[in-house]
Amino acid sequence: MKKSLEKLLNKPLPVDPFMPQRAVITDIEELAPDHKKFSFAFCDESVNDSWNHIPGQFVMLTVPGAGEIPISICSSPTRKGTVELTVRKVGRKTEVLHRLKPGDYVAIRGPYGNGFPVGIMEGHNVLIIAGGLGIAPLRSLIWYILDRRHRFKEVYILYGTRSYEYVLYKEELKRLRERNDLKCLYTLDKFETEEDRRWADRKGLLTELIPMVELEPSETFVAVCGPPVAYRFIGKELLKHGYPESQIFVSLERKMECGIGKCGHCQIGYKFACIDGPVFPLWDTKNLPEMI
Amino acid sequence: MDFHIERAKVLPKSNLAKFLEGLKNLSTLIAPVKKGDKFIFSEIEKVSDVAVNYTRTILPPKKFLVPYRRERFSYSTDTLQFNKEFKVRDQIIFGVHSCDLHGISILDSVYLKENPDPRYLEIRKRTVLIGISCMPDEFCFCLSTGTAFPDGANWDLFLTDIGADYFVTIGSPKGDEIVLKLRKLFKDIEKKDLYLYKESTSKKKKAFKLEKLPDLERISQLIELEYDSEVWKEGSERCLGCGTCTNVCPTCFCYTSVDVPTLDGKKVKRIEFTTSCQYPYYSLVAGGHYFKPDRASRFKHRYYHKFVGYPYQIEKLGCVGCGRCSAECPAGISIVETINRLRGIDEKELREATEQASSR
Amino acid sequence: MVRIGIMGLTGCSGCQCEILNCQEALLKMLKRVSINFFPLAQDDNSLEDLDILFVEGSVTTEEDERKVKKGREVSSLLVAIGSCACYGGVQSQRNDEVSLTEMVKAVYGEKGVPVKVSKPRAVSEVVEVDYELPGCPLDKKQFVYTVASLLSGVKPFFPKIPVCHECKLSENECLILKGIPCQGPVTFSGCGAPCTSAGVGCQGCRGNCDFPNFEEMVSLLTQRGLSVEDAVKFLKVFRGYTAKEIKVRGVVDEKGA
Amino acid sequence: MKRELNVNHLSRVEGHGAVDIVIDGSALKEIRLRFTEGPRFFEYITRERLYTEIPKIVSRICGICYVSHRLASSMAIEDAFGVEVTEEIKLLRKLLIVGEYLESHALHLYFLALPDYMGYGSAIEMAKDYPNIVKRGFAIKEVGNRIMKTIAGKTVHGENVLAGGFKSIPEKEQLERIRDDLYGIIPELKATLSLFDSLNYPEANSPHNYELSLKGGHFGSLCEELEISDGTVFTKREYEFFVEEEVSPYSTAKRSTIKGKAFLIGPLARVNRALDSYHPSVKEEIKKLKNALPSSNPFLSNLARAVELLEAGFLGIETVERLLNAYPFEPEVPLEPKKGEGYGVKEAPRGTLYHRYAFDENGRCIGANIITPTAQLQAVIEENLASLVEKDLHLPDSELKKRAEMLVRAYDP
Ligand SMILES: Cc1cc2nc3c(=O)[nH]c(=O)nc-3n(C[C@H](O)[C@H](O)[C@H](O)COP(=O)(O)OP(=O)(O)OC[C@H]3O[C@@H](n4cnc5c(N)ncnc54)[C@H](O)[C@@H]3O)c2cc1C
Ligand code: SF4
Ligand code: SF4
Ligand code: SF4
Repeated sequence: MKKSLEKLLNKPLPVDPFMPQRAVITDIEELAPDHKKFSFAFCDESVNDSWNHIPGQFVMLTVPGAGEIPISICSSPTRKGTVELTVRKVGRKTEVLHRLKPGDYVAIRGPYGNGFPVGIMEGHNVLIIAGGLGIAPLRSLIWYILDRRHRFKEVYILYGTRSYEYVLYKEELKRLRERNDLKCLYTLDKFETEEDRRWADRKGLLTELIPMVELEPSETFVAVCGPPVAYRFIGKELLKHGYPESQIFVSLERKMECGIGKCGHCQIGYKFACIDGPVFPLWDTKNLPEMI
Repeated sequence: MDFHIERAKVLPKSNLAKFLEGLKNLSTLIAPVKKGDKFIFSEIEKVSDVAVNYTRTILPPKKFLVPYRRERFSYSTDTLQFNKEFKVRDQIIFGVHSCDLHGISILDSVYLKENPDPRYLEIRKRTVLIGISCMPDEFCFCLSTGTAFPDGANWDLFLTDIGADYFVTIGSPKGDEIVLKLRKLFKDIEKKDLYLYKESTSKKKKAFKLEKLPDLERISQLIELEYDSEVWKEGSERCLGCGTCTNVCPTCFCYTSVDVPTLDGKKVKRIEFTTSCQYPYYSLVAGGHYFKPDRASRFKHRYYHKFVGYPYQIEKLGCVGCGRCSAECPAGISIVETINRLRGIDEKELREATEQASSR
Repeated sequence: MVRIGIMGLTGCSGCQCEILNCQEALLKMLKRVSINFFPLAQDDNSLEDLDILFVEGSVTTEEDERKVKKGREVSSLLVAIGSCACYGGVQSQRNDEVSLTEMVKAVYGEKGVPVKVSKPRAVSEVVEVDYELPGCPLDKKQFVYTVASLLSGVKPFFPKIPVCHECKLSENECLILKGIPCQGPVTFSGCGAPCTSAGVGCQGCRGNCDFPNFEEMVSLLTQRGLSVEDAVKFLKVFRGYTAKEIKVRGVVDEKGA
Repeated sequence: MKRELNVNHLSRVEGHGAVDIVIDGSALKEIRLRFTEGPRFFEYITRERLYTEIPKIVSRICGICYVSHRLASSMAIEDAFGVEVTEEIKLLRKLLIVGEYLESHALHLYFLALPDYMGYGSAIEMAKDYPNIVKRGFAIKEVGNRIMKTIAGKTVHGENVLAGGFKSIPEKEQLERIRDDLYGIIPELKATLSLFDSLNYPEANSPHNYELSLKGGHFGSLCEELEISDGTVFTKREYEFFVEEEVSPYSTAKRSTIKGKAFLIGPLARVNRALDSYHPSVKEEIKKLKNALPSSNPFLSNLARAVELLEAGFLGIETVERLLNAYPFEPEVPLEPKKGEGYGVKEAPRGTLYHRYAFDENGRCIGANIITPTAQLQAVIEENLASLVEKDLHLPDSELKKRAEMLVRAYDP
């Protein structure tokens, strides 16, 4: 028998990676229409203590009766004790999740995926670009950076949504804007209400904010997350302004059933979004033509 | 137990039925049987049903390692207690061809290397694989994929047809044990047997129509470079998107899982079922966005995954040349033809390339 | 108790029979649901205040239309069951070929029918439909799964994949390859491919799968002895109003050739 | 005083029916049985379709007796093309019919009719007090369903019933399973017969002008001749000559008559004729009945169904045995389309039905006529209703309505 196979077959049965941990909902915050932030605590204390993740990673969340969904972790690993997820109501499973109340059980497994390369980002400028719900995984990164502010150089946050109503983490983002150790630029698609005007720095697309960023591109790491259609334009704009493609990281969404490279649904070209991503350098888009 | 060490034995064909009977007494026996004009792997009740000289089964033996519909676990709705109910039995899969053995190797890599799946591991541990040699038909191209012969043993026993007998190579302690238990049926190898065994290799190679074989050298790069080729579009016009090609493939592993509540609402089962990248919903995400929006992109994806994805993930081609996808496609689309057209190579060049490959 | 209703419009009652054929599951179901409306099987029926209403049959008469509209009003969820309710059923296969008056005249003569009729329509053409369980008749397992899911407050999940999926996984010899006309590649699975398993080609009773490739389907059927015209008619039988999606590749060429 | 009774939605009958009764003083003025079922134009949608499509399309006329429509149309097609199927195919068809009868009769007896006699609104209610009786109904139905599923592919609208025979035949093990199932339910069938013999049927003695059935009256018969109770025997080709159809002014079902008069079809008409041809054990059981057969009480249709159920059990066993002896056999005979006309008749559980088709030389249908049991029952039910109402005029409205409903249900139109 082959050595490699012998090694594989002689392993003892591993901990089941498909088996989630029971958790209880501790808090639910309504962020915007159809968007809620859920906080969870694992029923098993030891899991709570040992929980650690990298910003940009995601979990597989079992919604009782409905099934499993991949959701990015929006809390920062620097703040322990709870796992937070922000979920938009879009379909079968998220609908059921949105009906749950604090105290209800769910089950979670993870964290999965690679996350943003925070280690190599250290010592550089960071430009964070978020569109809509894309702010969720980036919120994790933002707080990670702010809690270790000294390790990073300049930080920019660009955030665009439909309208003020759909701005997520409103209070947090307002307070960020008041800080002087980072710059925030916010945009909205619509400029209809008074609130819209008060909130946004300008009306229009996220891409229009990029020229306003005053950073040395070669010294900067960029983290992008947004709706699938936005990537192409954001990527083009960033390249135009001289950001190196190996320093631009995009977080992608795909259909996922397992989160651990077994179900195949998340394939992007030859890569799996779950184990090779969901964060990819923009360079990959050349190899993975259908990525964006 | 006797101390027993042996590399190979000879099983006279006349003893085959007894051998099978012996296997059946050891545990559940699975082997190819005839169904209509085709063959399928099936649990054996009467050993006389076993078809030894088959070319290919409709579905690969994969179905006994990764059932097409399987329960991952169930949980109670009120307290969310998880419960695994699946049972694993000992099984012997007899009569597996070389390509399918290679296919199982690929599944092993997928399921056991990164994030090993305990269910697969348990099934795999309790499965004995007994291979058998075969002759190619017009759909086979395992010579190109390098899977025409079993390599460094992921099998327990392998039977090579050498005329009046089978030359039985022993690949694992489990295989050895079987031979030991049924040793009355076997003969020791003689020089002529070894000669015939060696000869069988070239005999099989010669049975391929070389000019029909695809050239798979540098296929990964080729497919990447031909990303925008018209060949994809032309193929996809005929493709029905019926998923047959992936469902019959020994290396495809994609699945979808659904949580199915029971009627009393007290329990939920998580069911996983085999799916195909050829189905539109496969790449559908929230907001109605299809990542593989048209048939051409789905059609192309299969080749992309087989010839670029697998090499990236597990360092092997994802195709073992079994020819099932071409033999079963209702629209008659052939993987070999697609590759040849992609390559755009002329006949002569192709022959030279494969002759070289086969003489290696 | 969840209140459900089962209503029959113009159809063969086969779907309602299949529901009665669920037997064991039905008895289990009755622990959690009360059947408030089911004229085929019980006397006291009230079409009021329902949680789920299952509707069988196509909308063909004025009475059908009135009934289904009322049903929609009083029920939170409306599930169309069977191909008549989902697509219009076999009775709608000639909707695009002939006029209603012609049909009435041919079958009933000059006197006509004593009720007000329209061309057979799918339920969704008249009222909003929440879920569709196609099939002629509907599939028992899918019905039970749908009820179980809805009782748990979850929408059922039905990927619209082709019948070939279930056919191949049942290890049938492909009928198309054997020269027998089969609609498996363009038909919405979920039935478990009973027809192809019995050696009869799929007749398409469950309607379209996602993005069916009709051009190739028609061309395959013509290679198996049907004329283009007959192939299209074969495909049309159960597809009702969705039959207009059937496209034929290079019609002129194929006729010429 | 004018009384008007309307049962607008007959429940527990398949399809949509309504009864209007108008009574003036002490005389019945008008009685109307209306079928409000939407028309589906089967005679028209079959036109221009290939013969291979016909059985499939007409199968959808009725989900309960689809086997009958499929077989009648298949036989009509075979007739038109001048082919005869083999003995084995006929046997397999017979077995299929056994399945159909077990399913349909059990459904009717236990779920549609029995609640009336036991005083319940539905079998679901009845199940609470009499779970075992309902379970027995389920058990019989289940065997019928399994037979249909095994032979036809599905329980309802199985596509494996075609002109020329079948595309495939069941495996030997499956046939053996059917045989064992059938042996298993014989006691249940006997119990059904005695249960339905013990019920209190309303008195109604309305001798029918004519009774019509296939010759001999046996439900499993595949013969091509028909028989009227006055002794007339005719072939299926003469059907439209004897049974005349006219469009009804108030019902979507057409109305048929023989020699201008209403006639009875269905279980009672059949059993009245077939008593002598039954299996000895069935004859034995019939002797024990307290209700006498033959009979002209339409309510006894239910008893007739129970008799046929038992006969179906024995016929089934005999047929499977013969099939097993002949195993394996060719599933179909080849068909060669040609121009012409063909006829098919068959005893459906609720009565005789008739199909006629004309084909062009390519085997496309150019004309069809289908006479369903419902159409033929229209007149006789109205007639029976009239005599029932006249006899029971004194009864209060609700009771009279209930009687009327029970009567219609006994016919299961
Ligand atoms: C790595 C990753 C991180 C994500 N992070 C977040 C997050 O932080 N917040 C958030 O709200 N959403 C997130 N999503 C998306 C989220 O998983 C889907 O919105 C969710 O699965 C939809 O489930 P549903 O059952 O409600 O929708 P469905 O009713 O199943 O379908 C609605 C739509 O969602 C698609 N869909 C179904 N299942 C999945 C799936 N497993 N993955 C993706 N799409 C699917 C369907 O194809 C359909 O188009 C993330 C997805 C990925 C892959
Ligand atoms: S891709 Fe086709 S030939 Fe290759 S292994 Fe899969 S089924 Fe066999
Ligand atoms: S028989 Fe029909 S359904 Fe089955 S694989 Fe072939 S085309 Fe598909
Ligand atoms: S195989 Fe086709 S015709 Fe048969 S039940 Fe399924 S969808 Fe209907």
